[in-house]
This record gives sequence, structure tokens and C-alpha cells, in this order.
Amino acid sequence: MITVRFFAGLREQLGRDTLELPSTATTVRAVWARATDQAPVPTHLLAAVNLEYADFDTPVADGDEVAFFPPVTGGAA
Amino acid sequence: MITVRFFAGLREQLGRDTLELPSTATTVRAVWARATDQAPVPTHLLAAVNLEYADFDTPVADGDEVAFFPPVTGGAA
Amino acid sequence: MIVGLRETAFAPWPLLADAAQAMDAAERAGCGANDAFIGTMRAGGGATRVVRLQLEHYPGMTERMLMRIATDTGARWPIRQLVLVHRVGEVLPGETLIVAAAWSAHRDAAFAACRHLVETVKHQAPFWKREFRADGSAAWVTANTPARM
Amino acid sequence: MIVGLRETAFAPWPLLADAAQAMDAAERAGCGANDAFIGTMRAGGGATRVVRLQLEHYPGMTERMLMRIATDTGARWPIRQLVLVHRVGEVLPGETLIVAAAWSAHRDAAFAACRHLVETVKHQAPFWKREFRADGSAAWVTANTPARM
Repeated sequence: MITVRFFAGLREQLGRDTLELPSTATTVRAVWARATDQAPVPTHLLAAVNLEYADFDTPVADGDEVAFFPPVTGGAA
Repeated sequence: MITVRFFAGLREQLGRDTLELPSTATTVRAVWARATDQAPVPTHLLAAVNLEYADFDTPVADGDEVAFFPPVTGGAA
Repeated sequence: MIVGLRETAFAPWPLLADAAQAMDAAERAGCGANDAFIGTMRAGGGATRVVRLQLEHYPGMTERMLMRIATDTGARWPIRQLVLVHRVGEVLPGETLIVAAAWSAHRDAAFAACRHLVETVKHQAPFWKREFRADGSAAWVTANTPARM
Repeated sequence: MIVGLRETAFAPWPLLADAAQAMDAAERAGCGANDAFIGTMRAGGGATRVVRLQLEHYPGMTERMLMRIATDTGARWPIRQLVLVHRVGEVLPGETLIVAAAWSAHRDAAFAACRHLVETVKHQAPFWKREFRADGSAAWVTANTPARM
């Protein structure tokens, strides 16, 4: 299985924060398509695999955690 | 009278920290010459008149305080 | 190093004092400069005045990124002590959002490392702010500059 | 503003906390950023290790220059609170020499103003350091860069 997580505004738009996919998706791009029913990719979408930033071609394997989220906005004014 | 003050290494070299001059010296340059018996001007010597930085042509009048000191070295590493 | 998250309001200065005192005598005697940055929640004004922030993060990844930013900064500048602490959860105006600080022999390294911590956290660490306003509305803050991908 | 001299050893963090808390609620709510610099006495090592500093100043002119540097900095950047405190007299390793801090709405102004305070004091304020070393020698520190005249 692959664990998929969404954060912040993206989590709210999609109406879910996590889901489990069978491990047939082999890249971050494929995980996005599978997890969102082929939703268009938001501008500046970020992704992480196993807690590390990743791009859409990053390979994904069984047991991985894949996260999608908007640009980060922490820190100071 | 004009009050003349020396600070830090300059005070030690000259062996005095303050003196009073009759108010016949009309510029910082003249005060230096009079107060030090025409000693050569140290490199980077700084001067102040009445607690404000001044240059050697700054006029000096009766009652003024004229200070001479080396480059400043306060603050941080 | 003091690196991590805080889930409740905290005062930044005792944290900085602790970090300074945590150095041993030799380390402390070698430090001539400490630059410390404290970011706090601004309220703004008027009807869109922000009365509360929600600071979401990615548990696991956020802590890892903070630690990496800290160690990278320590590798790039001759730093002897470092603080990088970020608030998460519900935040009220005036509360501390981030404390970043660097101690070094000289001021150039301390200033540069501290600034680097602040900028890198802002652009790379997975935090997201949602503003709750006086008029009852709420919105996710959008980044002025996209993070690297 | 907290601007002035200290004749005995002091902890910088309570001073920064006091300055932050001295702002009224509106001022504080407008501040998103505070950069604070703390310069401390370094000891160095070996036979020329510095065991003590004497920090001489020009009473009257030094206080006036610190106040002018503070007000000039406040005129140049949108600063809401500021600390500029410098030690004088006999100083031991690890003790605080200078605290400079600026509070502003945004981090750019806070960083720039704080750095400006530190650099301007170093190059303009009438302070002179004499080092007393472990081998018994003593010497006035000479400036790397001459001050303006």
C-alpha cells in the first residue's frame, strides 16, 4: 500500500487528509492521478516522498508515504 | 578658557587627560598645536568640539571643550 | 542546538538565554557575536484584522526539515550554537511564531547564519498559516514566493 | 527605546523582554519581526588570551552619539521599538559588550536596522578597548577601519 496525505488548503479542497492506495502507482505523478481521480495539478503544488521533497518523476514503491501540499507559508512576516 | 581632553591610547602617550588653554586658539588645529607643543598629528586622529565630531578647521571659541582621541573600537567582534 | 516545534505560546528570551548558557566555557569564550530573530504574529487592523492564526505542519517532515536547515547552516558558517524553534497550532496576536539565532566568533557569520535560518524556514519548511479575521472570514495565507520543489 | 550605557555586567535577554513588553498593545500587534544582536567579550586562547577588557568612553559624547544613532536608525527604517545598550568599564570574558535590537512590521527592516545599529556604533561611537592578556601585557585595540572624522 501507498499512504497519500494532503495538507492545508489542498486538504480542504479535496475534502480528505489521507488515503491508502494499492501500490500500483510507480511515480509521484501517478500517485496524484490515482489519488485525485486525475484532478488537474494545482499551480506550485509541492510533493514529498517519505518526508523528503520530491518531484513528479520520483519513483514510489510499496510502503511509501506520498504527500501533496501548497507552497509553504511558515516563518516570519 | 578652552578645555582640552585626550582619550585612550592618546591620553597615555601624552601623559595627561585634560588641560585648560587660554582662548587664543581659534581652530581645532590651533588647539592641538597649543595643547601638545606642536606634536605631529597621529594618523587617524579624531577630534570633537562640544561633544560633536569636528575636523581640524572647525572654529573654537571661549568656553568650548575640544577632545582628541584615536579611532574608536567599541561594539562587537 | 535547540531545534524543534512548540505547541503552546512561549517566551523567546529564556530560550535564547538557555542556549547561550548551554555552551561550555570554552565555546562561550570563543563567541563574540549572537544574532537572534524573533518572528511574532501580527494582527493588522480594521475588519480584516487577524484575530487568530492556525499553523499547520507536516508531523515528521517538518521536524526533519528544521533539523536539516539547522545542520546545513552549521556546516556553512562557523557557528558555535544555534536555535531554531517554530510554533504550531492556534496562535494569537503577539505570540512568537519563530525564534532563530546563531552564535559565532564574529558578527558577520552570526548575522548571515541567522538570516539564512529565517529565510530557509520560510521557503522550505512545511508550515501553512490560516488566518481567522475579525469579520468572521478565514483564509489560507498564500506564499509570495513559491518554495523549491 | 532603551538606549544607554551599563557600568556593570548585565544579562541581555531581560532587557530585550522589557523592550518588547514596553510597547503598547497596538505597537506590539503591528510588530512581526525583531532582530537582536548581542556582542560579548571573547577570550581568545594561549599566552595572549585576553583575561580582561577596559572599555573607556567619553562621558557625555558617547551617550549623545548612542541616542543619535538610535534616532537616525528610527528615521531611516519603520522601527517600532529599539534597544541600543553598550557596556563600559572593566569587562570579563563572556560578558555582554553591546545589545542592539530593532522591532518592525517585517523582517527586512528589523534585520537592516539592527545591523545598522551594530555597524554604526562600532565605527562612530566613542569607545576604546584596552586588552589585558594572560601573559601580563596590555594593549589598546587598534581599529581595523578608521572612524569618520
